[in-house]
Amino acid sequence: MKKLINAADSVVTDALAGMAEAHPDLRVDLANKIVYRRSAPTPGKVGLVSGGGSGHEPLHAGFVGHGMLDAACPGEIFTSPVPDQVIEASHRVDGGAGVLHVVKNYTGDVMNFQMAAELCAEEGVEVATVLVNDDVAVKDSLYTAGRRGTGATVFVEKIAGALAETGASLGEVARVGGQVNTRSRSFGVALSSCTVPAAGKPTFELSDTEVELGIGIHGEPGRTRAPAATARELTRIAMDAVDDDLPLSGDVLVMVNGMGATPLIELYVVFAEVAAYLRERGAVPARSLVGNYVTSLDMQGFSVTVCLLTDDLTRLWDAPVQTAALRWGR
Amino acid sequence: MKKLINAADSVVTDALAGMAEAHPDLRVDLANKIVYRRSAPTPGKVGLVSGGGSGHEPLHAGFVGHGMLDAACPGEIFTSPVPDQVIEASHRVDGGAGVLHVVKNYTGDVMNFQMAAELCAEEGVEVATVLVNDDVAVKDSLYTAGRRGTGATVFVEKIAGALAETGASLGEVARVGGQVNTRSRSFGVALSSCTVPAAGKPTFELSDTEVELGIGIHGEPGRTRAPAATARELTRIAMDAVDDDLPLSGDVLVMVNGMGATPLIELYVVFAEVAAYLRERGAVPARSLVGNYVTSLDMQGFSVTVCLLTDDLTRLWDAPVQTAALRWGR
Amino acid sequence: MNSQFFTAWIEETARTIAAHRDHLTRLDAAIGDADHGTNLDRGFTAVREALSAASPDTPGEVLTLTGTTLIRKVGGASGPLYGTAFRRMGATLTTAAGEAVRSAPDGETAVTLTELAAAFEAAVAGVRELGGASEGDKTMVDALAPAARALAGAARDGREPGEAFDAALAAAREGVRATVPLQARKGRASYLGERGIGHEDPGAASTALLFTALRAVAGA
Amino acid sequence: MNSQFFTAWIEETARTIAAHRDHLTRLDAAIGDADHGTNLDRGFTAVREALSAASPDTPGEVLTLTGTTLIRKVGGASGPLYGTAFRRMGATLTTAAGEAVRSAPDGETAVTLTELAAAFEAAVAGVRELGGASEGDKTMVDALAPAARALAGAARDGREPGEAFDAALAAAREGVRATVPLQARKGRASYLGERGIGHEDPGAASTALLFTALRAVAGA
Ligand SMILES: Nc1ncnc2c1ncn2[C@@H]1O[C@H](COP(=O)(O)OP(=O)(O)O)[C@@H](O)[C@H]1O
Ligand SMILES: Nc1ncnc2c1ncn2[C@@H]1O[C@H](COP(=O)(O)OP(=O)(O)O)[C@@H](O)[C@H]1O
Ligand SMILES: [Mg+2]
Ligand SMILES: [Mg+2]
Ligand SMILES: [Mg+2]
Ligand SMILES: [Mg+2]
Repeated sequence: MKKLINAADSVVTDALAGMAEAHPDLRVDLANKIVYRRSAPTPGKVGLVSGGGSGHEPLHAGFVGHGMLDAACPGEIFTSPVPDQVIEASHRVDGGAGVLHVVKNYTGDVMNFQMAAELCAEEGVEVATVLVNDDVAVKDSLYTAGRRGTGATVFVEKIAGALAETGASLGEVARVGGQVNTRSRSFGVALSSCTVPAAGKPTFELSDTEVELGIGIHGEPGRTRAPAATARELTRIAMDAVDDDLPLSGDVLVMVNGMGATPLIELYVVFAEVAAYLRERGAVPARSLVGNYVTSLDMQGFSVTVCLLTDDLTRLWDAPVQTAALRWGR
Repeated sequence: MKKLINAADSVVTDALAGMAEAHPDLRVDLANKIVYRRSAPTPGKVGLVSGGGSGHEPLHAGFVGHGMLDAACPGEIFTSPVPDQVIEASHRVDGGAGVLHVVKNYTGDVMNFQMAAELCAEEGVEVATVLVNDDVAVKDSLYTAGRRGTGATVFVEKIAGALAETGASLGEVARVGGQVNTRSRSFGVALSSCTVPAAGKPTFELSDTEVELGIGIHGEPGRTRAPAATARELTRIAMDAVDDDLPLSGDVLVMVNGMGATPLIELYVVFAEVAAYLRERGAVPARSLVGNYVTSLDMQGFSVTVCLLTDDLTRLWDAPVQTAALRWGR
Repeated sequence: MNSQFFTAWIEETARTIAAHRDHLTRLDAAIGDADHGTNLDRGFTAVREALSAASPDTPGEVLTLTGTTLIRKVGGASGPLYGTAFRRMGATLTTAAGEAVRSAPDGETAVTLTELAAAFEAAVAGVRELGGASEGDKTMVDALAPAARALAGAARDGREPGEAFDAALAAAREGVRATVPLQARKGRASYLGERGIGHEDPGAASTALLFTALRAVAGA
Repeated sequence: MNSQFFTAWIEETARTIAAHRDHLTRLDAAIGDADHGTNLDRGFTAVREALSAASPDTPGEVLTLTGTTLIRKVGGASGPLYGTAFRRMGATLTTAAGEAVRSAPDGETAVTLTELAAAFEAAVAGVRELGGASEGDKTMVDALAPAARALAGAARDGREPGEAFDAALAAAREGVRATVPLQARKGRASYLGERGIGHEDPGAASTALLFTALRAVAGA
């Protein structure tokens, strides 16, 4: 394993120290591992807190800023944050209108955020939660921990964050977050595993002629292994899985997301195929992101996330955002 | 080799098709392989044209837009564009105030842009050229092709682009571009090689205990091979090389750049070390970029680029920019 | 079994987890996300520090502090689950001790095997409530539940602690082995569907280590 | 040597380059950026299309179109350099043909060995002017210059074309071999400093292929 790190157990704090230097608009509490807006709390505004294991950068800390999150709680690599972080972050961004927790549906994330939410409530901070579970690779059944939260998290954070800036209530902000999640689906493909620093070697091995289909964002192997194929073929597999679960039509927000070690040129190749797929079905890739947004350390591969837009959602998507990783408008 | 591509020889055009779908503000001429602003030409404004081999995304096409380039000419993978592309792009963005070519110092790039510039001049388009050569790994001597152009290209394009938006003359825009180049230096480190799609295998092999120091952005091996080391040690090697050539002081613009397959979390770890290094010397990382900006396909590693700021350069750096890969201000 | 005993148990657990850290992480790499050993080692390292800083002087306090520290330092699925397990054990022993004090006014708070078995039963209940897993879902419950049952059985049969811990450890290990052929229904391994079959559950494996440590401390 | 001959030469060159594409790219991987074979193959594929579309009917036009097409399609260092080489050859032959037409009013435009040697000398001059490389800098010049000299010598000595092409090919190949121990002073390989020593220059290698093709066409 070769990585640009100082030690396996200091990666997260070392990287947070770098974020603090690079982004003067952010405050980084290294001891508590919380990243929040320098201006927090915003009085009267619902505070948005998200978090999860590290190793998915820019998620979540890269999305803290105007129009999106108020705070992020990065856990250790691939390990959800602990309740203390979430509680502390919730206090710091509570402007009196309550706090929305955006939680990806993993057993650990759900339990730690739930514990935090209970303690926040005891301490007088009103909390609502949006659970993101967009990954169609996992069937949502009694026999699994339910669908995983992946790419749609970015959409939920952006759109709920935009609504929060308008002064909407906690209920409204939570509702739109839930709506985005309900209208979103993802599917991921890996060309390689990732290497967790503390583990020191790749989580799984893939030969040069194989890919993993339906992977998550923690180096978990996918649902099936398949022969390597062209970008076109892999995109169709991903899009068919999405379309089977949520028929695609109308204006669509699409993200073609790199898993961390995928060159941007390849993501654009995939995006061209995604757009072609949508247009064949009469859907329109009305808004898009192409890049590394929800990564899995040094995994090669991509995921595609779609959200069926409404006029309101498009407006909120287009609203200004000023974060390290997503910026537009003023 | 596994890559998200359809065929080795269609990567560049397939990716450009994706860019066209993803960025409605851009026009992509697939036949001529030119990416330019939808609004081009801007009357009275100096047009900025850059280009170079593909495989360095988001460079250059990701930097086309308000406040930066007017057009980019992507060549084949690691192969400079041909003169026709540059000539055609120059015509399309010439708003009557002339065109600045931003050229990275490689034999091929220099020759192709020079041929294009000569033909542009014959056809009545006034052209000036800024040659970027910031890579201190290569000694600038009679015995080499001279220092390579790498990360500073982003700084030159941003700052010259900002000045061009103010209506400055071709001479002024070229001068500031040259000034940025003169005040900038870079050094790169690879943890792995890259794989050129048409070549099908890694350009060089590195064991798990070695790194290459002083690499370029085309998978060329570096000047020396060294034992793998911590982010802190590798950063010091890079910064020492830079500081030896251009003593660091005052306000500095810094980019910690990923080579394409480096996770963002690692780049932030490096950035923390860069900032510490600068502060030790009494310099200040006043402005920064951390991310994948000038990549080398799927290479793992980083480069660091610094530019000694002046008040004018800082102002131009801060000026609004609206491109696919760099956005701020309004 | 007094607070020294419980402190020794937790410290031995911390050492055992540290020694098996990479093994647990490898188990988690196969069907999860390759962090289970790292998570628990980080947690129990913090627990050792917390215990030596606070030197809690009742068994209940030792285990409660252990649980609270795990919740505060581990994260992931195992943090809240193990944290809850130890907190429930702590609460059970504290309550039992309260009753013991009431019934034995000389202040004797040593824990009986029956009380310890009850504490483990409470831990199982806590984990099941929080995580929703039943036995056979391929989780830590598959080791914890049979071990707690074995302990309770041994206590009912009036066995010596050493024997009882042997039985609990054997049951836990058997529970770990039994996870191998299962398809997971909870936690990350459930995402794999049938591909998880044939692998040992990392959380069950770490649970067995709690009993390895318990046996070692009792034998000493 | 008429326009058919030159067309055949270029077509044979295209085939030879295609056959050696991966080899050239591998040479470039060692000391450059792993695209030389791909670049030239793309260029000569376009040249074949251009020649078959335009069917130029003088040797000068064949070579000028070849050069122009390479400049338009190759990019990189080798595009302008080879493009210039062929354009200079084309211009030289066109001028020579003009003189030949003037002196032989029956319109015979077949190229003599002396004229071809002069054309290659012009190619060398063009490459040296544009790229600034001298012999010994570890570039294509190291193969092109000695081959052109050998051709000129053979022409002066009144040799048959077949013999002259043998000599040129041998000189080119020797020039390629001679690049191996050199440290590059031009092009991408110069970045490597001493690490480039021990490797054959890819551009020199592709230049030798031009002469391989020339020999093959002449022999046919
Ligand atoms: N719902 C659950 N109930 C009980 N145990 C669970 C549950 N989900 C996961 N586990 C246990 O947690 C272990 C994984 O712990 P760990 O790797 O530390 O957390 P994470 O899965 O968040 O990475 C699994 O092997 C399993 O034994
Ligand atoms: N200045 C120069 N003069 C002559 N030949 C050169 C010069 N620079 C490079 N070359 C030749 O070009 C070859 C590389 O061509 P190619 O790989 O196609 O271009 P690039 O170096 O731009 O990738 C080298 O092997 C060398 O022979
Ligand atoms: Mg985890
Ligand atoms: Mg090249
Ligand atoms: Mg795990
Ligand atoms: Mg090359």
